[in-house]
Amino acid sequence: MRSDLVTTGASRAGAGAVTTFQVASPDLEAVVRDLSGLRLADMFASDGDAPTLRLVWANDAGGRQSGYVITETPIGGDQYPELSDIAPAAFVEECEIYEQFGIRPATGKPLNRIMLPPHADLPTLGRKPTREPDEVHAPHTVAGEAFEFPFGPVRQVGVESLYYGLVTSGEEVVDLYLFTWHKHRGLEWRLRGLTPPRALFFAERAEGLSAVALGWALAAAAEAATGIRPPVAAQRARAVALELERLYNHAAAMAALCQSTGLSVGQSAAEIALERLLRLNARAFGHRYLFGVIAVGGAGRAPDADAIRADLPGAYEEFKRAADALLDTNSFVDRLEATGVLTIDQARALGLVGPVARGSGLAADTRLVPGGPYNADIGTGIAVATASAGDVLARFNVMLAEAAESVRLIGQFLDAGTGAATTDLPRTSGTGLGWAESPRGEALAWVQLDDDGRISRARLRPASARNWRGFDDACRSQNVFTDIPIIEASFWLTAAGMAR
Amino acid sequence: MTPEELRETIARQFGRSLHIRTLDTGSCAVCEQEIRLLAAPHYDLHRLGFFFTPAPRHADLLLVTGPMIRAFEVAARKTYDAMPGPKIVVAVGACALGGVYPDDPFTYGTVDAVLPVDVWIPGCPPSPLALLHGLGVAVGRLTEKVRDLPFTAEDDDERIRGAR
Amino acid sequence: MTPLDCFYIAAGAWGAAALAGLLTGRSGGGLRACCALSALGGAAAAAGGGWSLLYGNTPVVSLGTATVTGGPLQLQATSLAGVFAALLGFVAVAIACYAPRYHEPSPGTAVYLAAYNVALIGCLAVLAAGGMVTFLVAWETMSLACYLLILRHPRDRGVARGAFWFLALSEAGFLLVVAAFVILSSKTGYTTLSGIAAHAGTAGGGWRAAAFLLALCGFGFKAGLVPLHVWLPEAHPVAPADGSAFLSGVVVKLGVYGIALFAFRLAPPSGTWPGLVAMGGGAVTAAIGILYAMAERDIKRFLAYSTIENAGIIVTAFGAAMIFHASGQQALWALLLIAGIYHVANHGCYKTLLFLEAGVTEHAAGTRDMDRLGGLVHRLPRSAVIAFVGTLGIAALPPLNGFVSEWLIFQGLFQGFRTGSHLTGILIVLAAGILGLTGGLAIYAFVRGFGIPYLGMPRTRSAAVASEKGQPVLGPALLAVACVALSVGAPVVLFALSRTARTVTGVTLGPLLLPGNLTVIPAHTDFAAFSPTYLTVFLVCALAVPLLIYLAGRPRAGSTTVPVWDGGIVAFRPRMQYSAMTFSAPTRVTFDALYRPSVSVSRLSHDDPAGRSGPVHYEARVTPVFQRYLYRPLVHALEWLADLVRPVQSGDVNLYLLYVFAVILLAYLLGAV
Amino acid sequence: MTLWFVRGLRRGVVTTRYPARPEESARFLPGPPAFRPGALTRETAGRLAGACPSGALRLAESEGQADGGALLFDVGRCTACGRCAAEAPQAVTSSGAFELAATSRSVLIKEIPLRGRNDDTGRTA
Repeated sequence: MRSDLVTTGASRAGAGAVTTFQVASPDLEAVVRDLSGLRLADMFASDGDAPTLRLVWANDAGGRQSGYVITETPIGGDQYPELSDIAPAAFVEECEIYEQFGIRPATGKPLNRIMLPPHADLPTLGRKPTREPDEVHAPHTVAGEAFEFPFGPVRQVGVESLYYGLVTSGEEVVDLYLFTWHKHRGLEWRLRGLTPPRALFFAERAEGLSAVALGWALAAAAEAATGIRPPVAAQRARAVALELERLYNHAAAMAALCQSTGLSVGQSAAEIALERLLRLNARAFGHRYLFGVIAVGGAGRAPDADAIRADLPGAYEEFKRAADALLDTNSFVDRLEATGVLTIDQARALGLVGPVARGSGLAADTRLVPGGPYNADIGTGIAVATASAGDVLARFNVMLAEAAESVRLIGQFLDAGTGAATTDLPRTSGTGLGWAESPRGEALAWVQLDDDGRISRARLRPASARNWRGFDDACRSQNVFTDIPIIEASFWLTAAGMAR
Repeated sequence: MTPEELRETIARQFGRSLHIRTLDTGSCAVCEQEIRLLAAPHYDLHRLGFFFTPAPRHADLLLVTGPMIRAFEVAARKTYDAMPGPKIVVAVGACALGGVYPDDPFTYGTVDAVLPVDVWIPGCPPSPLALLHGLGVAVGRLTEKVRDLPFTAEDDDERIRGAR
Repeated sequence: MTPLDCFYIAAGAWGAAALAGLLTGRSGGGLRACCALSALGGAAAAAGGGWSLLYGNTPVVSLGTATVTGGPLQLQATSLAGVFAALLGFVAVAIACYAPRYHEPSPGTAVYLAAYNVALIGCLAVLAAGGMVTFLVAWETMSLACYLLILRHPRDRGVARGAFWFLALSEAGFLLVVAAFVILSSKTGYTTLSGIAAHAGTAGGGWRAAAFLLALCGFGFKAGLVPLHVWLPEAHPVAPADGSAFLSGVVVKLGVYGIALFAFRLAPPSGTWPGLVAMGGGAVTAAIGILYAMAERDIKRFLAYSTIENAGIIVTAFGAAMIFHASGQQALWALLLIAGIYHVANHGCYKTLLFLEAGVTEHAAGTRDMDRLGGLVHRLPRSAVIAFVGTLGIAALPPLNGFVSEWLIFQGLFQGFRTGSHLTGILIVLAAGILGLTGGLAIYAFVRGFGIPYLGMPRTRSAAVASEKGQPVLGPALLAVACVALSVGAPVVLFALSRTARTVTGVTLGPLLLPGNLTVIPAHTDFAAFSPTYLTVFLVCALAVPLLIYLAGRPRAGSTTVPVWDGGIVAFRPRMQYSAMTFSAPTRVTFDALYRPSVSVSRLSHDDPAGRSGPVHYEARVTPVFQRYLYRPLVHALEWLADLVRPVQSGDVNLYLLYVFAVILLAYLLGAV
Repeated sequence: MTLWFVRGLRRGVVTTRYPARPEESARFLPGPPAFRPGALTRETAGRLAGACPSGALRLAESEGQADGGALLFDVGRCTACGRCAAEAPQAVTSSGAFELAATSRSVLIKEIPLRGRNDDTGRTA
C-alpha cells in the first residue's frame, strides 16, 4: 500500500489481499493520480440512485501481485472527475457506467456505445443516460479517403456474433471498432436478487470458455463478502479445474491460429489435442467445459485424480507435439512474427491482462496473489511466462509455456489432495472481491450482498472485457486485412465475455 | 408442408450433402466451440456429407445457439430469410431451448420465438456427438431416440435403502 | 464550291454567335440565339471537314493583302485537317445544344460565349490555315480565347492559377512552334504549308528532324505530353463544363494535329529515331496519364488526366507510323496514321460527353468530388445511361468506338517486327506493352470513374437530393449516338480515313483495310481481322441470350425476393461503400515510386491516452511529381534570374534614357560593321 | 509440408465411428437426470423443482389426484448441472443419454409419475 494515500485524506479499511479506501469525490482525481503506478483492473458503479464509484487497482508491480486496492467514492450529481485521462484503462468502464447509471466524466468527452443496442430500450442498473452514447468510433468522416468495411455480426461459421467496423484505405487497417451489443444478455442486471449459488449458474455461462475462472471469481467474491474460506481440498479441486481450463483454451487458441493462417493440418493436430483435453475434462469432472465444478463455498465436484493422471500426459503430449511441429513450420511462424504488435506501454496503459499482457512483457498473474491455493502449501510458486516482442508469436509462446506450467501445477495439486467439500454460506450482508486467472487473464467479480444473503449488485469482469480494447490497437499497428483473424485468434477472446 | 413432408423432402434433396450455417444469438461461446469441433478429426462431419458454409445463401440448415437476444432479432431474421428453401432450423443447447434465460427485455429466451425451429438439440452444451445425432435427426437419417426415453430409472430397492 | 466555303460559313456563323453572345448573352433568349448560331457554324464546319476528307486538299487561297497579321490570310482545306474540322464542328454542335441549359444568362456568360466562339474560329483557322503566318496567328487567337474561356469565374479558387498555367505553357509551346516553322520556311524558302510540304526534301534531314522535335515539344504542350501536361489538370476543373469539354475534345486535339502536320506533311523526318522519340514519349504519357487519373477524386481532374493518357496513345500511334515510314513499311505507316486519327475522333466524342456529364453532375449534386457522390444512377438516370456509353467507349470496351481504334493501334504496333530491325521491332512491341498496361488501367480507372459516382448509395445529402430536372440532355446524347455510330459504322469511317491516308501518304490502303464484307484487316492479310459491325451485332445478341434465359426461366410462382445478404447488420450506411480513393489503393501501393504517396491519419483526439480514436480522417495524398520536381525548380530559377535583372529596371527616367541611347549607339555600330 | 504428412500418417485415425457404431467416450458426457418414480414423493419433487436452476423441473398441476401427480421434466431446458442429483441422490441418477435431439418440442417434456399415498400406483405407472 502506498503511504501517501493517507495524505489525500482517504480512510482505509479491510485486511488481507484486498484493501478498501473511502475516497471523497473531490479527492478522487488526486487519488487516481497517486495510484497510477498500480494497474486499474476494474471500475464500476453500484447503488442505482446515489451511485458509488468503485475502482479496483491491482498491485502487481515487479511481477509480484500482492493484492488489490479498492477505492469507494459516492457520487453526488451525475458527473465525476475525468479518470480516463489519468488512467486510460478506465475509458470503456466510463462508457459502461454512463450507459448503466447515467453518470459521466465531467469533461464531457464523447463516450462509446458498449452494451446498449441502438435500436432497443433495455433496462439499466441505475438512471438511464440522458442521451444516446456519442459513438466516437463509428462515423469516420466521409471526406476521408477510407471506408468502413462492415463485417458481421453474422460472420464465419462457428464463431460468435460480433460486428467489426473495419475502417480501411483498401488494404491498411486505419481503424477498427467492435460492437458486441448483439450479445448483451444483461447478466449484471439479472444477478440482482439472486442467491450466490444461483448467480454462479449465470456466471459460468457469462463466458463459457472461462466458466471455472468466472465461477471461481464470483464464488470467491461471495465468500469474501460473508467471510468464509472454502476447504483447502476444494480450493485445490478448483485450481485443477482452472488449469485444465487453461490447457484446453490454449489448445483451442492454437487451433484457431492454425485456421487463421490457413494451416489446416496444424489445425487438425491442435484439435486432436483439444478434443483429448475436453474428454479428459469430462472424465475428470463430468463436464467437457467444467461447468459445475465451482460451488460457492467450495467445489461442486472433485476431480477423478486417476483419470487425470492416466490421460493428461497423453493429451499434453499431443498438444506439445502439435505445438513443436507448428514452431518448426516456417510459413506458420512467419505469419505470426511482427503481426499485431502491442508494446508494453500500450498494454500497461490499457490495463490489459493475461497472455496478451504477458506477451508484451507485463508479468501480471492473479495466481500470485497470496491467500489462494497456488501458494498456500505447495510452496514451489508459479513461473509466470512472459515475452517481450508483443506480437502474435510472443502470445503464442506465452500460451505454450503456460500450458506446460499448468500440467506441472495439476500434478502438484493432485498430489496434495483434492476434494469436493463445501463450506456453507451464512446469510449475511457484505461486499467482497473475487478473482481468478482465466486462460484469457484476470477475471474479477465483486458482489454486494443484502441482509438476506442475496445479491444487490454484482459486477462480473471477464478478461475479455479488458482485452478487447487492446485488440483494435493491435490491429491498427501496421497490419493489413488478413492479419486480423490471426490477431483475433491470438487474443482468443469471446464476445460473450465482453457483452455479458 | 407438414413436418413429415418436410422431412421427406429433406431426406430426398439433401441425401448426399447438406450445408450448415451457424447463428449465434447470444451463446456463451461454448456451443460455438463444440460446433467447431464437429469439423475436427475426432468427429469429422464431412464424412457424413455435412459441410459448413459461411454464406446463408448456400445453406440448407441453420444451427442456432443462444437465447435469441432481442437486439439480435433483425440479424437472425435476415439470416433466415437469406437462406433458400427448403431449410431447416436447428436449435442448439439449453439457452436456445429456454433453459437459461427467461423471456425478458434482453432475450426472447428461446429461439422459436423468432425462427421456426424444426429440430431441438438439448444439452449445455450439446457435445459434438449429440450434435451429430441432432443433424442426423434433422435430415431424417437417424431416428429420434428421445421419444422413447422415459427418463425414469428402474427402482432398485437396495440401492435406495442404501442411499437412505 | 469547295470545303473551304463551308468553313467560311462556319466562321461567319461563329463570328455572328460571338457578337450575339457578347451583346445579348445576359438574357435567356440571347443565350439561345447565340447557341443556335454556334450550332449552325458547327454543322457547317462538320460538313466542311467531312467533305474535305473525301475531297482531298484544296488549293491555297489568299485573302486580303498585308495586314496587321503580317501577311495575307492563306487558307487551305486539307484532308488531314478534315477529321479535326469535322470533330470541331460536331463538338461545337453538341456544346451548343448543351450550353443554354448549363449557363445562367449573365454578363459573365456573355463574355464567356463570345470568347468561346472566337476560340472556335481560332481552331477552325488553325485547321484551315494554308500559310505559316496564318497558322501562327490563328494558334495565338485560339490560345488567348481559351484563356478567357477558362477565366469564366475569375474570383473562384484556383481559377486564376489554372488559367495562368494554361497560358504560360501555351506561350512556351508557341515559341517552339514558331522556331519549328522558321526553320522549315527558311530552309525551303516557302511560307505556305503546301509549299513547305512539297519542298521539304530540300531541307536537310537534320533540319527536318530538328523542326519535328521542336514541333513535337511545342504542340506537346497543347496535347498534354508528359512532362508538358501540367496545365490540363489545373485548367480543366476550373473551366465551365462545356469549356473543359471543348479544351479536351478540341484544343488538345489541335496539339495532336500540329504534331501530325509536322510528322506527316511538312517535315517527315528521315531515320527512325524521331519516330522512336515520339512513340516513347507517347507511351510514357499514356501510362503516367492514366496512373495519375487513378489518384484523383475530382471528376474533372480525373478526366483531364485521362485526356493526357489518350493524347499519349494517339502520339504513340503517330510515332510508330513515322518509324514504319522510315523503315519502308508504307502500308503500316498509313494504317497507324488512320488508327491515330480515328482515335482522335473517338476521344473527341466520348471525352466531350464525359465532361458535359461531369457538368451535369456538378450542377445536380453540387460537387465533383467522387467521394461525395454516389447512387446517381437512380437520381440522374438519363445522364447515367449517356455517361455509361461514354465510359464504355473510353475504357475501350467493345462494342463501343474506343475499342475499334485501340484495336487498330495495337494491331499496327504488334507488327513492329516488320520494320526489319530487331531493336526497333522490340521497342515498338514494348510500346504496345505499355499501351496494354494503360488499357488495363483505363478499364480499372473508368470502372471507378463510373461506379463511384453513379452506383451505390449517395454519400452526402446533396448527392441524395440530386435531380436531373432541367439538366441538359441533348448535347451529351448526340455525342453518345456518335460514339455508337463510330463503332457500328467503323467500315465507313475507315473508308473515309483511308482517303485521307492516301492524300497524306500516297498509299492506297482502302481495299486491304476493308476487303468488302465489313471486315477490317490491319494492313497485312496474314495478321488479323475483325468486324466491328458484326461484333456489335453479336454482342447485342449475346446480351439478349441471358435476358431471354432469364425471362424463360423466371419462376411462375412461389419465388421470394429477399434483400442482399449483409451479415445481419442493422442497415447499410453510405460510409460502408468502396470510395474512390480506396478503390485505387492497389495502384497507389504498386506504383508508389511514381505517386510518392503521403498518408495522413488524423483522429479527433490523436494523442488521447484512453485510445478513444474518435472520428478518423484518413487521407492519402499523391505528390505531384512533375510540378514539384520539374516546374518548381524551373520557376525558382526564373525568379532568381528576374531578381538578377531587376536592378536594370530602377524607375529612374535618366537611366532609361541612357538605355535608349546605348541601344541606338549599338545599332549604329552594328550597322556600320 | 511433407513433414506434416508423415506426422499425420504416424498419428493415425482418431475419427469416431458414430453413428454407425457407439462411441466409447460418450459415457463420460454429462447427461440429463433419470428419476426413480418409486423414490419421488411430492415433497422430493418440490425440492428438486426448487433446486433446478434452469426451470427444467416443475410440478404438474395435480389438485385432487389420488396418485400425487407428476413431475414435469423438460429435457430441453436441462443443463445436466447435476444439482437435482445432489439434492436427492436416492431419487435421481444420471441417465447417461446424449442422443436427445427431437423434432418437436413437446417430445422433450417428460412426465415423471410421483409416488402417491399408495406406493404401488407409482410403481406401475
